[in-house]
Amino acid sequence: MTTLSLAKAINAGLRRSLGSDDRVMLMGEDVGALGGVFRVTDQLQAEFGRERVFDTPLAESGIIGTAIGLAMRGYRPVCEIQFDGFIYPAFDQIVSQLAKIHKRTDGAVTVPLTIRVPYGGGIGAVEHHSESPEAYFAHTAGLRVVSCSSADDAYGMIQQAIASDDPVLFFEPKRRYWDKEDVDLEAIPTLGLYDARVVTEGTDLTVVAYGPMVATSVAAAREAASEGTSVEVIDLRSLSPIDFGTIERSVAKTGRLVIVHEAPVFLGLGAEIAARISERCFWMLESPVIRVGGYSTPYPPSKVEQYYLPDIDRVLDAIDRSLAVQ
Amino acid sequence: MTTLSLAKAINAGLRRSLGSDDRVMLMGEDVGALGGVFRVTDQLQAEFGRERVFDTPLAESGIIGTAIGLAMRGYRPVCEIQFDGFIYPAFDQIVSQLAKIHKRTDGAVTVPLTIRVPYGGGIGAVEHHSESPEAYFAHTAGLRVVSCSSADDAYGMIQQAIASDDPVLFFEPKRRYWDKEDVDLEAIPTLGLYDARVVTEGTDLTVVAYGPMVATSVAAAREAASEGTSVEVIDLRSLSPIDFGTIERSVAKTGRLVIVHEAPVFLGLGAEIAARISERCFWMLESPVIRVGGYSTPYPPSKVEQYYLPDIDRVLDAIDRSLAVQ
Amino acid sequence: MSIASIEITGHTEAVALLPTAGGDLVPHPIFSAYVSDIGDAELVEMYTDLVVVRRIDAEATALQRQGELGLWAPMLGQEAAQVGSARALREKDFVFASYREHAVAYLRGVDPTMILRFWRGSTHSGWNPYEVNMTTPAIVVGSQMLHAVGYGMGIRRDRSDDIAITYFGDGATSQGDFSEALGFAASFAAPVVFFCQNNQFAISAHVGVQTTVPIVQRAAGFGIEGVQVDGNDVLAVLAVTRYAAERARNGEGPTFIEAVTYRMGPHTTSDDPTRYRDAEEVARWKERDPIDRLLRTLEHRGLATPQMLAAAEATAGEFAASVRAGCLGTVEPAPESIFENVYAEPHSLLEEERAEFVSYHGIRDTKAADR
Amino acid sequence: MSIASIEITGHTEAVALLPTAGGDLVPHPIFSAYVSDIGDAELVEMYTDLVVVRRIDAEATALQRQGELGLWAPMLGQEAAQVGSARALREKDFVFASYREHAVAYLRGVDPTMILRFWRGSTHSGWNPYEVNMTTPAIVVGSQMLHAVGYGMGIRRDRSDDIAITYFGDGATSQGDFSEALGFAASFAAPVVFFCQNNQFAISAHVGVQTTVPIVQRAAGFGIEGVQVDGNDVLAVLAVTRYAAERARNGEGPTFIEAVTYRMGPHTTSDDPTRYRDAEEVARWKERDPIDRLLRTLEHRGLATPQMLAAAEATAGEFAASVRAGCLGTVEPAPESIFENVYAEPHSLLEEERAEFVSYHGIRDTKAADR
Ligand SMILES: Cc1ncc(C[n+]2csc(CCOP(=O)(O)OP(=O)(O)O)c2C)c(N)n1
Ligand SMILES: Cc1ncc(C[n+]2csc(CCOP(=O)(O)OP(=O)(O)O)c2C)c(N)n1
Ligand SMILES: [Mg+2]
Ligand SMILES: [Mg+2]
Repeated sequence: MTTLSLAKAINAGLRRSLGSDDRVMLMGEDVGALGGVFRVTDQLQAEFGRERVFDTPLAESGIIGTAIGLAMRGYRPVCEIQFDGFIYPAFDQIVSQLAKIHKRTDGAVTVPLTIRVPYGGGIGAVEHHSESPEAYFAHTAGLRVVSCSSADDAYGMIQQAIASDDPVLFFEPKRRYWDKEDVDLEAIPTLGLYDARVVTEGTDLTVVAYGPMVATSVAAAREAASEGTSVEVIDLRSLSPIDFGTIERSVAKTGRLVIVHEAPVFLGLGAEIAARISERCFWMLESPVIRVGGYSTPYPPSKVEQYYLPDIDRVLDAIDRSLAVQ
Repeated sequence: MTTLSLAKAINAGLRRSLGSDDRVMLMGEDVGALGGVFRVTDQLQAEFGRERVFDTPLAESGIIGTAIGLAMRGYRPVCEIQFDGFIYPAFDQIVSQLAKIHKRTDGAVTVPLTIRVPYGGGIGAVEHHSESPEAYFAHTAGLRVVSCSSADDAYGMIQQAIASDDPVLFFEPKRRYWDKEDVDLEAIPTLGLYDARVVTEGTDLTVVAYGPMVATSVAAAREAASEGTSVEVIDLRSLSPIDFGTIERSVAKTGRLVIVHEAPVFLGLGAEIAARISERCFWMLESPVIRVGGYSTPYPPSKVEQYYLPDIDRVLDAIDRSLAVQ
Repeated sequence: MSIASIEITGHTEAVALLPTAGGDLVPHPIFSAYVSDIGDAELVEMYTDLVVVRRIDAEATALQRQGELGLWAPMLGQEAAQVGSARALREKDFVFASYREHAVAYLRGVDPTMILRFWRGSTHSGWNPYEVNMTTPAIVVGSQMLHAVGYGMGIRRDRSDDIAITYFGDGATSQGDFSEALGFAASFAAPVVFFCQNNQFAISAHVGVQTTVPIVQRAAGFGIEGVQVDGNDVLAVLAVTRYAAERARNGEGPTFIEAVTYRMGPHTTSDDPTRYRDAEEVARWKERDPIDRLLRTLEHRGLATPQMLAAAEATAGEFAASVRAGCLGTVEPAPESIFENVYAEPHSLLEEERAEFVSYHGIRDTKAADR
Repeated sequence: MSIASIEITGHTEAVALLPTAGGDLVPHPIFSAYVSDIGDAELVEMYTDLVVVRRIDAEATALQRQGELGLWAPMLGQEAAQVGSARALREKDFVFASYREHAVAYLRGVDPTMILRFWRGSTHSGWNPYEVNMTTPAIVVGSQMLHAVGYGMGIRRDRSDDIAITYFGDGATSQGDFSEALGFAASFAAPVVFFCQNNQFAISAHVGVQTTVPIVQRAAGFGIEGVQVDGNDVLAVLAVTRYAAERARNGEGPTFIEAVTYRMGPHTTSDDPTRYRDAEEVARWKERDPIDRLLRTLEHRGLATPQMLAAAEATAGEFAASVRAGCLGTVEPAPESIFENVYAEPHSLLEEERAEFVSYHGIRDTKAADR
């Protein structure tokens, strides 16, 4: 066991993937000498050389487009998009190419490409540095979308993502980069990359969250417990596909569901979860599924971001509203 | 009253906007001499000149980016994106610029820009020509998204979209371009651009659809009626914002809801509608909300598209399944 | 322009080797050497290629008219640009094409029937890219060049002397992805040949809408060597492409080729060129027909014998017949194929949807039966 | 390169007017004429501008260190490029900047305090673009050039002699949007000045990662005139920008300017340049400091009097003090402001969310009270 921050755990996972598979490459803006603006690729260029860990020109479409070509040549590129808000210039290459090439070629071409995206708010950043664009990609057939929430899990997940033969969008909750946790560097992940995980068991209500909102939800559950409410918290982990089985089993037990994410509620991941659970658990739900998330506004200036972001109080308020329905 | 195809009705609406406001401009690929690949801008360059209706270089990001600049200079550009699948190169300009400039400038800058997008399948086209990307934009705060379903409505809607001071994504159901309807060229639209409309009244079940699926749903309702089921069909018209009031009023009456669209079900518009109606009409719903739509796959080759696209039978099947729940 | 500004100078005239008037090859100080091995036999071979691909193209257009294809993008007029460049490639080189490179596909060994399946709407591809080292049609204009550059970056890391070549049109040069591809290619010295077929149009937009200067000049701004070639001169195109390929194999990085040609037909079978270009212009280019151009040289050398011409026609006829037969004989994909190859690994949601789909269609069929 | 290829030739040396060693202005056959009106008074004014903006920049960095700003992007070293170019503009011209043009904003008349509010996190803008004819920071690299071109297209249609100028860095030239902007500008002959501050770095990436040839060459490939200027020579930058502006006003279309300078500080206050560049390089550029450069000429002319220097310092000090006071005195936005200005017209969903938001925070407050 080693105590690592989330950022260092991902760094360790990348190191392990680079070490175990010569076809793995890291590419992106400032991932080389600088080690990335969050130091997630720190020292990797020094260790694996400029051919395997390299800086690219400042062009996201170019990064993804050339990574697709590298993948077609047999490599397994891991691309870093410096911040959530800068993935959009690559949208066409991701949605019309990366997601569709395997289908287009009737399976002849696989594109084992991982796109790392530091995402979400809460770090007091300027515009375009605090967004949660995951729903755009989860709505795109052909892509897989996952998000880690803690160091230990991230260490295994990044390796699983790189090992996947499908393109994977790997969303990293940047505001949790500095959160430490014990990580077993030798462990082989027991949980599949696309499985959700119950992080806090409970019986009265289920909270589904992912990425940065898992810690928030767990804290809310703790506070609820102190007030006598038993909340089960599920870390979704995979946003596409979604492990609905785990959610259904929990709702079958609790009868109540609250979904939490930073992204705008309107057409956010919560919409799909609420729609599907409301359909499948129609007779089990004791109260309407409640969604807690960002508002239908651009991400606000950081001085007011705390009012935009779901926090413990808003999760507790949703829990109260759900339990109020008898 | 004049009988016009949907394409010609939009052409007439564009002509009227160009004629009534000198700041309106049409720009895009092949919108000039050719009149657009669907002839929606037919003759408009001849009538209004090359300065107001013009071809652009082949670059969607350039089209939207320069249109934003034109809007900042006081113009009201109407951009045509030739096909749904070609809007992605402009995604960054749409999501990070067009949608955010008004907010970014604390309201100082408005961007009255309309983006016309022929969308959807059913015309036997090659890859990238049959997509339904509306959810990406509906999930984006700062944008408005509408879709017309018939000639008469489209004639008014396109003028309202151009008159709006907010950016509007105007989705045109390309497979209905040739469908004719009586259009009153003098009429001033009574319905707001963001209001849904009940196109078929009914009492047993509500079907919500938009764009190309409205005709399909109305046909299904007709067939259901012949089997003794009274289906109410709502044309959503505005996808962002959504007129939930109209849907709720209908569900309050019918207690059952089926949502139909071509886009993939997973995180499609139906997810938001199902989530919100399941929450707001929790006690009124007699059966789970059912979504009928595309699958979680890229749009398939046209020889099998009829299996991908929702059709009358699939809508009827959903209606049967909903009614089966007692 | 002021002397403080950058000026484009130097010889920008398109390279040509086949005479336009008559007589034998026009010598070129640099490029003649690249086709010194091309003798009578090879010229006849190329002539046959040109005749064959034109016939396949014509047959496809006919099949579309008869409703057998949903759409077709004719290459009429561009045969030399495609045949000349494709003949410069090695088997292991990889081609990243757009949607109009039917002749290139043919020369890579793609069964022409398979080319048509895409346009029929029976598949998004038509062949396995790795079997012929050529991608299937790239419909999103400008999307394929970056893939070629990335592939080339991989070649370089493999220390291989393969090269990547990407085909695209004049319109595609306006896309940001094209410029990013030039930038990455230069930055990583990727062994890539950028082959632009400037056929003067992007659907209805004349090339003048895309650029005010010759497209070939674009490359220099990125530090990439550019060569403009007469795209209707199959021999010159072969020479210039061999030159570019050699540079790439020698580690000299990317080269940009602008092949100046003309789209004699409509953009696709659903286009109506009469709306945006006049007959005279088309007539002028008809006189520069790439097949006639080569034929004149063959005649000059006495190679245009009735037998040779008949043989070429015969080969073309056979291909046309097999293409037609293959097209009519297409076995359409099964409905469930929609769910195949979306992911390389199992996907829970997709499997659910597939199961529902299968059972639903089972249900519907019986229903249909008792209606 | 072969003669069949395009070559970039001609005078690509950066234009310079201020002497590097000493003495008076270096004459230039073309550009001296563009600053013939600049006498001693103007040189002193420019010197004062340089000193003031550098002080504002330093004050902002200090405020960030003290936690008053979330972030700051220092312009240290780039003052001449910004002051020289901004002084070439008319009030009605419109500036489309990136995020580092603090000096340009200052010269457009933006209250420096407002510049800081963006970096403090109190707003996404800081000023009304129409009041000073300059956009607020464009954070997405490469996003603003197309806006400048579109605005320029509008100017042209208005038959106005306004111009648009867009500022961006060396890294931004790799973005597809930049090339599309050059393409549209050329195609529509838009009255736009593309002003690239090549400060040698895109965060940690040396300009060599973006291009293998001088950035100024990029323009010619699009048929756009390019001029390279010594970005640390405030007078040369003024002259070259006036030249470009004049061309635009005369309907001669776009001009591209590469101002060669150096980012003396970190990319932003959260950057650590020691990880990717060595002290010697920085030292070398320190000797080319733009303020010292002008000062030498002022000294040569006997204008660098103690009074003048003191006056400049005093002005700078006043601005610094007011910026600090203004920053500390910032009134932060109200929570509900989140919902303001998202749309220009009423939006049902947003109004609902706003109502819930307001009532929720009412609720929470009372709750908080009885906890
Ligand atoms: C991104 C994108 N935008 C628009 C289109 C529609 N479209 C198909 S081909 C074409 C013109 C392409 O012209 P060019 O690049 O010169 O190639 P050519 O067709 O002449 O071979 C256009 C606009 C597209 N396929 N992709
Ligand atoms: C599209 C996009 N990608 C990445 C970033 C992160 N980023 C901010 S500034 C910067 C470097 C910009 O370099 P340059 O254009 O030379 O401008 P400079 O900072 O040197 O003034 C990067 C990569 C961004 N803001 N936008
Ligand atoms: Mg063309
Ligand atoms: Mg820079």
